[in-house]
Parts: sequence; structure tokens; C-alpha cells
Amino acid sequence: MATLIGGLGTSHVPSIAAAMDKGLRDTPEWQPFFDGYLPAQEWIRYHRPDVAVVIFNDHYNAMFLDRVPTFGVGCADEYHPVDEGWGPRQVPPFRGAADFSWHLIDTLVENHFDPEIIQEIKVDHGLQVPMELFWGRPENEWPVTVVPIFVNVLQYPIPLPSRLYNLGKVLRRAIESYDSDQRFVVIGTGGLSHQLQGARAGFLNPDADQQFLRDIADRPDELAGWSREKYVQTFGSEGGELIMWLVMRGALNQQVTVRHRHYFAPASMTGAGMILLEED
Amino acid sequence: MATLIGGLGTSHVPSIAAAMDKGLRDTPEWQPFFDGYLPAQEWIRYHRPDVAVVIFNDHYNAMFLDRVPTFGVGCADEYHPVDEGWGPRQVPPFRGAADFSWHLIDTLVENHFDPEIIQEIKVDHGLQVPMELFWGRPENEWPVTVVPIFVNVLQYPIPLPSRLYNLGKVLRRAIESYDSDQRFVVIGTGGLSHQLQGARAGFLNPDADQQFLRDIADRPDELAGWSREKYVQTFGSEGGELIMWLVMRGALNQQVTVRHRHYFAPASMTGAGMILLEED
Amino acid sequence: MTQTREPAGSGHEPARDDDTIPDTPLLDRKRQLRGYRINKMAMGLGDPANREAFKADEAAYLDRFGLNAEEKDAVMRRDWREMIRLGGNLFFILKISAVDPIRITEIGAHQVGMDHETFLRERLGKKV
Amino acid sequence: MTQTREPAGSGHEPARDDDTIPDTPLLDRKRQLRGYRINKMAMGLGDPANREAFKADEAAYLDRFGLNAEEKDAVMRRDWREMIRLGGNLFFILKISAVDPIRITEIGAHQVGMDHETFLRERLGKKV
Ligand SMILES: [Fe+3]
Ligand SMILES: [Fe+3]
Repeated sequence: MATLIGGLGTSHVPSIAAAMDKGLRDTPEWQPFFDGYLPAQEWIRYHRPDVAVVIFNDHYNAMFLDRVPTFGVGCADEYHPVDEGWGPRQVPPFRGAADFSWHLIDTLVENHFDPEIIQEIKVDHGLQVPMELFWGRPENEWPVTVVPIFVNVLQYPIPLPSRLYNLGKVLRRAIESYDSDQRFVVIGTGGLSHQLQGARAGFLNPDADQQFLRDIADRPDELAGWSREKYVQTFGSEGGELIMWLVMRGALNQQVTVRHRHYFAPASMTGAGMILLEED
Repeated sequence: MATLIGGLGTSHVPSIAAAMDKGLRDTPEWQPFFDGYLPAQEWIRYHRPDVAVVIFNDHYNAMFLDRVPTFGVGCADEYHPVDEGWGPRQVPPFRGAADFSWHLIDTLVENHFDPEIIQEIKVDHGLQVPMELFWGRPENEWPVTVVPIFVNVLQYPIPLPSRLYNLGKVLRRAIESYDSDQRFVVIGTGGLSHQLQGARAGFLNPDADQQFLRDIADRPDELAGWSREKYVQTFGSEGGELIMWLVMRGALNQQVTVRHRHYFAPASMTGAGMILLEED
Repeated sequence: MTQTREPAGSGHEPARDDDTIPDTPLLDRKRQLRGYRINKMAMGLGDPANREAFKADEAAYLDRFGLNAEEKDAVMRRDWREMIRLGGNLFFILKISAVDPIRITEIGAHQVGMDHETFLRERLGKKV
Repeated sequence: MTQTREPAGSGHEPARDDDTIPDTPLLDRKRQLRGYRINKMAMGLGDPANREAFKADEAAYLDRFGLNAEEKDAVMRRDWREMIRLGGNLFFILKISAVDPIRITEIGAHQVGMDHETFLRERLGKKV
């Protein structure tokens, strides 16, 4: 049976991608941010996961409002970077773990979830940035396959935080029942606090961000019980996407150890950070 | 609060549409089939529902395999007939009950369902045929608005029958909590037994069909407990779509009265029929 | 009409031997992956411009969707049984019958390996 | 950095007065219905050919998506606050900033009604 070796949470701000593309990694403005990811990169190099399940949202690059799934699971062999307006970024395509994706979809449907089954789609910074932050950008090929889970966190109604937490629990069941010796990581992405629109634009909440980085490890049930409004109130209109970390957390055991935690604000207009969790 | 005045079940075979288009309604081959719908048409004329919630599947006319939602709810103002290969049929566009659709989507998400939110889409015979069978084809405008619920009954994994039955229960909750004096009918479509492909093509099971027309009224819990395989085994590969009637049945009270029931086989290659249920 | 009609012993090999339910090709994972190209090509026939292209130069139209030789051959010969075996799903390939008419019962008979009359009589219980 | 930054009293009317959370335009039902055209137009800019069309004749490009006079005006004046008020969502209209570059913090400042430096300092806690 497959093994879940850990959970990662991270921001996926497009400015991080732009900073990498422009070679700003080691500038005074960005270096502290990127350096905070070094321990996680080391952990990845040491543990070499085979599959990354990445929970993120498309930011209206690959999907339009005509059809918005509450959540969808990619089961393609390959996911190419999408054109977000500047042309597709020069990142190698992501290889899919299609066999597991189908197993996950089967498991979800058997457990009363209603995924969209996605066989052909491109991926935006929401998936690209986390992959680059943890694996670095490879020359040709990614050393890991991916299972993208797309969540609607933009068009209302967005899913309940508790629903995403429970989705994580079924994801774990799928990994544990998957007949394979592959090693899995689950990556929740998005956030932390930011608001890009309205008269409250530029809203940041570093204290709440840091509290979230503690609670996601120690009090996930509490965070899963929050209302959607409370997320938006606390983390801003776009920061509400933090609910996607609950899928990652739901996939892990109740007891976890925080291997690494990092926070930096603001990256562009966003409270940015990451966490690395291992089960006890 | 809105009122649910009854439930309808019916086949949606494309040959029925073709027969109407070709003026074959009163031929010896088709007349007995169409005459069986007269009592339901009369019931509709007498009760004048404002909104029809139609549960059906797209037959790969408006959606491709790139993105297949387990189920989706239309919330458009208008749904035009799609081109199924012969050009769009000359049927007036269907007016959407968009306000209720959004209320339904909200209610579903709050009740741990994961709909695709559909704002722009065309509809195929799966919706057209039931509407024509019950309302007749209008000159200009339909006298009723529609809420299309699209269900994946073709690409595996298809949803569990029990999931669709529970979807019906939440649909009822949405109708009962909808602040309006509108009158609703819910229409489950598809089936009955038929198989269009493979060496078992032409499979029909009239006895099971007739049993289903009894059990959907009296023993819905039992039918909701069947496996997907049992549906396909009993009703054929395409007949398995009968699971969509469970949404309609789930929306109704436990105790119902059968106002009318009709069965005819085969319509083209399909066991065809309908049921009209009122709550006691 | 009898309750369940067994497939006639037509001597045909079944379309696929690992179906959960015998002789019943479901659009399951394996089949639809295999048939993705055929199905996408057929889906395209919902667009009038593509129907014209199909009529004007069928081989070129099929090439546009990357069909391999086996798939092209099955489509061009209107071998419905073979199209299904290759992963085609009826609701897609039915659009070919809109361009190049054939009754659905003939498509059924062809898959079963019966002549049309026998199919109507034995499977559908028609008096012919 | 303080825990919560209150919007400065800039004298601007809020973008919308019925937000559940003040000054926080969510892509809720009303707003996205209103903004459907703008958002579809902006989504189109993910395609290089559309970007060229937008650059070549902006008004014609906007007409193609049926924008009304008010919407066209907001886009052509790059009035970000107004585009959002009209139902535009930032992730769509951000694609305009790919064609006609502007920093996202400038878009933020514009919506708040602050000059860029003040926005960076007061909202984002930057030392400028
Ligand atoms: Fe995001
Ligand atoms: Fe159907």
C-alpha cells in the first residue's frame, strides 16, 4: 500500500513566480522569503516523494465562469503551464500520476463526494509556484508526478471549510488503499492573508497568519469549523483560499510534528509562508 | 415558501424527438406510446407548475470528456437546444429559473454536495424530450421555467444511486426553503431498459422495467440501495441512467400516490415509460 | 417478450473480454482512455463546419484528430463494432450517423453480428 | 505591522454597499452576473491572438464581447476601481495588466484611493 510521508502548506502568489523568472531570488527583498524554503527543499531531496497531491485553485486561467466545479481532480498524463496573459511560463510540463488520480476519483465517488473528472487541462501559478518552491525548477523533467485537485475558492458559494477537511480524510483513505509502494506528499496551497480588490485592498493580517501556521498543526478541527465568512474576514477576500490547506491537514493523522515553519510578509501584497508536517 | 406539487419520471429517448419532428406521432407504431402521456399532460395543464427541475444527462453533446462533472446545476437565464449532429432542433429555448438555481446551489454546498455551477450551456434531447412529452411543443415560449441538473451517467465512475437519492432530499429542502409562491415539479429522466452497444446491444428487460415503475413509488429506499452494477445488469448499459429517477423520488415524501403510469416497449431500442407521483 | 435476452451465439468474439458485465462495454477508465481520440473526433461533428470537412475529405478530418491507422480504418469502413472495441462510445460515434445516415437498430445489429431483421425480431421482439 | 488595517478615510464611496464584509467585493452571485461580460472579455486575453486584437483596436475588441458604454469606458480608462465595481474580478482583469503593464500594488492603491507610496506604507507596512 502507498505511504503518505508528510504534508506541506504554502502560499502560491504569482509574484513569487515573477521574482524567480526575473532572477530576483537573491535580492534583499526576496532572499529571506526564498531561504525560508530551504529546509523543506532539503526534506524533499532526502525523502524523494514519488507523487505530490497538490490542492490549489485555478485563477480563471484554465476555467471560465461558464462551468465552475466545486472541486475537480486531474487524471491526465501531463499538465502544461497555462498562458496567464504573459505567455506560458518556461516551466517543464508536470507529469500526472493518472493511475492514482483515477483511484482517488473512484474512492471519492464511493464516499459521497462529487468530483469533476478532469482529463485535459492546463495549470496556472497555483500549482506551478508550490512545485518550484519545494522542488526547484528542473532543467527538463520534474522528479515527481502530480495529482492536481482544483478547488473553487473564488466564485460563491465556495465549499465549506469542513467539506475540504473531510475531502482530505478521503484522500488519505485513497492513498492507504492504493496498491503501490509509492510515497506521497500532500500540498495545500494558497494564502496567507491578502486582499487584492475593493477599498479593503492591501489588507494583511500577520498575527492571524502566524496563528494559522500554529493552529493548522495543532487545532485543525477548530479551523475546519470556521465559517467561510470568518476566513474572508480574517484573511481577506483572496486570503480565504487558505481553506485549501484543510485538505492537506485532513489527510494527516490527528497528531503531527511541525518539521519546519516559515512566515514572511508581505510578498507582493500577501502574507506568505509555509509549513512542513510529519505524522507522529 | 415554494411548493413541490409532484414528481414525474420519463424516458428521454432521442427517437421520440425524431418521431415528433417527422410527424409520426399518430402512426400505429408511435400513437400508443404518445397517448400514454395524455393524462400527465392534462395534469400539467390543470396544475400549471411554474418551475420544472429536470434531472438528466448530457449525451456528449454539450460536454466532452475533458471535464465531466459528477453533477452540475444550470443557473442560466436561457438554455438553447444543442446541435447533436443534425443541427439544433426547432424547439424554443428553455427559460431558466436562475434565482432558484442559485438558491439550490447554495443549499447543496451547505449540505456537503459538490455541484458544478453551470452558467452557460446548451441542452440535448435528455431535457428536450421530457419537456415536449409533458408540455407539448409550444409555438414560441415554454409556459414553465427550468432548472437543469446534469448527471454523469456515462463515464465511470458514475455516482452511487444512494447519492442521487440523497441529492433529491436536499433538492426538496431547497424548494421548501425557497421564499416564493412558485409551484415546482421534479422530473427524473432516462431509461428504461436499453443497451445500445456491445454484443449485448438490443437488450431489453420489460419485466424489470414494470417492476421499477412499481418500486420507484413504493420501495424507493430499496432501489437507492442497489449497486451501479446491478442497474446496468438489470437495465442495460444505457438503461443504467435510470438512477436519475432517484433524485426525483428523493425529493418526494415517503408516501406517494401514483396518479398515472405508462409503459411501452420498445421505443426504438428502449423500454419507454413514465410515472406521475403526488404526495399523500 | 422474455425477461432477459441472451446474446445469440453469433460466433463473434466479444467486443472486450474484461467487461464486468459480459458483452457490455462501459465507458470505464480503460475504454475511454483508449477511445479518447475517436470520441473527440466524433464530438467535433456537432459543429456544422466539421461535418462539411468530414464530408469533403474524411481521411483528412480524421488525421486532424490524430487517429491511428486502425481507428481510421474502423471509422471509414463504418465498422461500428470495431469503433466500440477501440473505445468509441456510442453517443459520440452516433454523430457519424447524422452525417452518413444509418438507423440505430442497424448499428445495434451490426455490433451483435445479426442481420437487421433477426436483430429486430430476436432482441427487440418486433414482429418482422 | 498591526493586526488589522482599517481602510483609510479616503472619502471614496465603497465599491459596493451590500458586501457582507465591508469593502470586500466577493465574486458572489450578483457581482459575477453583472461582471460576466467584462470578465469574459478579460479572460480572452489569455489568448495571444486576442491580446494582439486588444492592442490593435481596443474598442473593437471590447465590442466583440458586448461591453456596454460604462464598461468600455472603465476598461479604456484603466479605472480598476470602476471595473471591480461593475463586477469585474481581479483575476480576470489582471490580464489587462499583462498587455498594458502596471504593478498589482498600483492597482490596489487605485482601488483604495491612495497614492502608491502611501498604500505601500500604510497597507503593506513597507518602509518607503
Ligand atoms: Fe490563489
Ligand atoms: Fe440518456
